[in-house]
Amino acid sequence: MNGVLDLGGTDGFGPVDHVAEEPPFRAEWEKSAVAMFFPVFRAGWLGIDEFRHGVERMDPVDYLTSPYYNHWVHTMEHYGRARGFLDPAELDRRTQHYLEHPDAPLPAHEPRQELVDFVDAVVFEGAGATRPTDKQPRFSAGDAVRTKSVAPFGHTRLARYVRGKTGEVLAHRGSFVYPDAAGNGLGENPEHVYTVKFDARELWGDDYADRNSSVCFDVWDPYIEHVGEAGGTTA
Amino acid sequence: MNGVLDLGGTDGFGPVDHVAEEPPFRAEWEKSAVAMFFPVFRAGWLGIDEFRHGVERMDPVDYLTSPYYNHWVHTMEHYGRARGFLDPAELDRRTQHYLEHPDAPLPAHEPRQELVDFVDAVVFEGAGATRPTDKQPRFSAGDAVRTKSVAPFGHTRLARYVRGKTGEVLAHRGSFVYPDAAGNGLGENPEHVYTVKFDARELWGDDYADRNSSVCFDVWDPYIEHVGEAGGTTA
Amino acid sequence: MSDVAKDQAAIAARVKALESILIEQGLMTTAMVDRTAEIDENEVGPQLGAKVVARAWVDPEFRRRLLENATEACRELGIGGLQGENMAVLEDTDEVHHAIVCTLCSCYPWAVLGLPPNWYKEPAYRARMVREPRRVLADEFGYAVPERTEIRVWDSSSEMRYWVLPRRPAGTEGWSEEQLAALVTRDSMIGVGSVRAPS
Amino acid sequence: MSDVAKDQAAIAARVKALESILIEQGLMTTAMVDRTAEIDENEVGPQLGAKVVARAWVDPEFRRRLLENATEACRELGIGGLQGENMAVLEDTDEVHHAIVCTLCSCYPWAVLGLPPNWYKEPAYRARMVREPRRVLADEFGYAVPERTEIRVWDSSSEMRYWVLPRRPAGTEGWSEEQLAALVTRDSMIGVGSVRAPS
Repeated sequence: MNGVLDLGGTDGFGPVDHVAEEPPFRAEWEKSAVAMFFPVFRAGWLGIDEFRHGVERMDPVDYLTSPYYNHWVHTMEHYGRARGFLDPAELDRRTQHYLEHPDAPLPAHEPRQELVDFVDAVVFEGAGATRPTDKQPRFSAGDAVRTKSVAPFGHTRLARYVRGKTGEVLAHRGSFVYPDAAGNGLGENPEHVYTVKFDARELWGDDYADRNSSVCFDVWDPYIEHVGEAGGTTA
Repeated sequence: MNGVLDLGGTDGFGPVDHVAEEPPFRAEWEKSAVAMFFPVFRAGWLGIDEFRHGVERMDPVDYLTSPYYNHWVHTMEHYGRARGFLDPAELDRRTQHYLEHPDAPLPAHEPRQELVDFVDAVVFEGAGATRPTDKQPRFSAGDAVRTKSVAPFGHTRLARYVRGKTGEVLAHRGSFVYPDAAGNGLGENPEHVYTVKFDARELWGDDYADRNSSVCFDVWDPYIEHVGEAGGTTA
Repeated sequence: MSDVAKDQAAIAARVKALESILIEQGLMTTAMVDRTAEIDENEVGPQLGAKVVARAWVDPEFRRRLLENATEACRELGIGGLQGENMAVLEDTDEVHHAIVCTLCSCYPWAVLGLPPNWYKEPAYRARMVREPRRVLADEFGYAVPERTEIRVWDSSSEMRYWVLPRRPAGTEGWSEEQLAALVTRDSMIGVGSVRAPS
Repeated sequence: MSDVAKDQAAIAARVKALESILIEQGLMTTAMVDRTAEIDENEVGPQLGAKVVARAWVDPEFRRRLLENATEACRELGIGGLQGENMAVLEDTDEVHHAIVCTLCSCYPWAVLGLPPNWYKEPAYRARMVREPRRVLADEFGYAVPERTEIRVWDSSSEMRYWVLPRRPAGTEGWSEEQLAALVTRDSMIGVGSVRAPS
C-alpha cells in the first residue's frame, strides 16, 4: 500500500533523535507487548508479513505519533479481533478495568515451562522465511533490472521510492516467503529474492542526489524486469 | 519536496467526511486568519507560491491534524518571522496575553477604507499568475510526454504520483509564474503550462487502476520531456 | 476543556496576537475582517457557479463561449476574480464525467464556488480521489458513475481553476435560469454529486 | 496528567487487558514476559555483534567465512536466531561505507544487535537515510564520510538482515578479542558511527 509508513525519501521529519545509550524498554507494558508476539505467533493469530501489514493499516497520525511498541499491540489486536480470537467488548471491558485499577493483578496461572521454552527456541533458533521453490531465478548478479511501477493496495515490500527505477542486481539471496502473498492472507508462495543496487541519481535525480551514494534494496522476483541494453524494458 | 502534504495516491486515510452543508467559518478566528492573507500579501511578506511552501513545511503531524486555516496562520507567521516582519518574542507574549484574556480588545485603530478597498479589488479583480515570456512552448496538444523523475527538496508542484509517468498533452494554458522558482524565493521565472492526461493504468498499474479513468495534471514546461515513438525519452 | 477546545483556544489567541501586531503596523483593520467574512458568507459562493451553469443550459452560444474560455464568459455575468483568474469549465457528457481535486494543497475555484468545504481540504479526499475515483464517488458520495463513462479527475496543480458543467436534468424544458440555477449544487460543480432532481 | 502520561496509561491498560485474555486462553504466562525481558536486556544485544567483529579482525579465515556467509560464521560463535536467520555482513573499506535502515518498518538484525534503538524506528531516520545519507551521517550523527568514499545504504526490505563490519582502528596491534570487542559500538555496526578510539 501507498501508506505514510512508506517513509523512504519523505521530507519534513526534522532531526534524528539519536540517543547514544538507552534501555531496551521504556515502560513495563513494552515488555509484555514484545513478549506477546510469541504466544500470538504460536497460536496462529498472524504471520510476520501480516504482522507488518497490520501495523501499516494503523491510522496515519497514530502511526506517526504512537510509541513504537504500541504498533505491535495494534496489529496483534487487529488480527485477534478480525479472526475471532478476541472478543472486542471483553477487551474494552478489561482495558477500562485496568485503566481504573492499574495495579489490579493479572489472572492467576501456572508458569508453563513449555511456553518459556518456546520463547528460547524462537529467539535462539529463529523462525526463518526461506522456502524451497521449483521456480528458476530469472536474474543473476550483474543484470540490469527495472522495478515495476505499480501501486498495490495491499501489503508489498516494493517501496514507493524505488518503483520504476533501474538498478543492478548485486546478489541472489535464495527463495523466501513472498510478502505480497503472505501479508495479504494468500499463502507463502515463495519467490526468489535479489539485492538490487540503485545509484542515488536514479532515485532522486542528478540535482538532488547525495554525491557518490547508492541504495541497496532487496526485491522479490515479481518486482523486477530485465532492462535491455538500449534502455527499453523486456517483459 | 517529498512531503506528507503530497497526498495524491496515499492509502490509509479512511472515509471522506462529506458534509452536505456547512458554514464557511467554523470559528471566529478563522475569519481573521482568512482576512489576514490580504494585508501580508499586500505588505510583501510572501507570495502565493511561498505561502503554499510555508504550509508544506509544517510538522507532518501538525499538518495532518491541525484545523485547515491554522495552516494559513502557520505560513504567515513563518515568513513574518523569517523576514523580520514579526518579533517572535512579542508574538509569544501577546499570544499568552490573549490566551489568558480571550476577551481583551485588539488595539484601537481607524477603519482605513483603502484597506477594505484592497480586499474588494483582490477578490473581485483577482491577482493572477499569468506572465509573459520570450520562451517558446516546447509542447502542444497531442504530444506524448513523460514527467521527469526527480525529487526536489524545495517547493514543486510535480506531485510524486505523476513523476516518471507518460501521458498526453491535452492543452497549452499559457505562461505562468514558475512555482519551483517563486516558491523557493528565486523570482517568477515564467514558464509555459500544459494539461497532461494520464491513464489511471499508467499511474497505478493495470491491476490497481480504476477502470476507464484518468487524471489530468497541469505541468510547467521544465517538468516534462518528449517521448519518442519507440518509448524512449528524447531530452 | 477538551484537547480540541484547548487547541482552538490556543490558535485563537495566536491569531489575535498576530492580528494585533498587523493592526499596529498599520497593515490590517477589523473592517477588513468584517468585509472578508461578508464576502465569503454572502457574496462569493456556489450560487455564482450555479448562475453560470444555468445560463449555459439555456444559451448554446454562451455555453460555447464558456467551454472555450470560461474566464471571459464568466466576466460577461460579472463573475470572476481571486482564484478564478484562469478558469476552465469541463463539460460532463455520457462519455466523460469530470471531477476536481487538489492533491498538493486545496486549490479551488473560489471565484465561482466560494471557499472550499472542509472535506475537500482534508487528507482522505485528496489522497483517494486520484487513486480510486470511481470507488470514492460511489462509496463516499453515493454518486455512481456507470463504467462505460470515463472518470476524468482534474488535479489542480497549476493556477488554472477547473470546475464542472453538469448535465441539465430532463424534465426542465422551459424553466427559467433562476429555476434552473436552484438545481445546481456545489457538489455537482466539483464533480462529486448530481444536480437536484426537478420537482 | 500530561497527554503523554495519559497515552501511556491507556496503552498500559490495553496491553494488560490483552495479556489477561491471552493468559486465560492458556497462550501466555508472565514467565514468558520475564524471560523475554531477560533475553532482551541481558543476553541478546550489540555485545554479540561486537564479538563477531573482533573475531573477524583477528582471524582472516573467519573474516572470509563471515563475509561469504554471515549466518553460518556467526553460528560458529553460537550466535544467531530470530531476525538473524539470514544475515549478510558488509565490509567497510576506504572505497565504500555501508549503513543500514528499514524505510518500511524497523527490520534490524536482532540476533547480533538486540532490539533496535528508538531513533532507528522513528520517522526521521527512516525517511532521510536513503535520501540524503551523507548529510544525515554528518549532521545527525557527527560522522563525516569523505566524498571519495561511496555511501551504500542497505534498506532492509526483505528477510535478509544486513549489518556492518567496521574497520579495525589503528593502534590495536596485538590486542585480544575481548579488548577489541570493547571498541565496537552498536552504531558502528549500523553504519552511523565509528568504533571507539583505542586508549
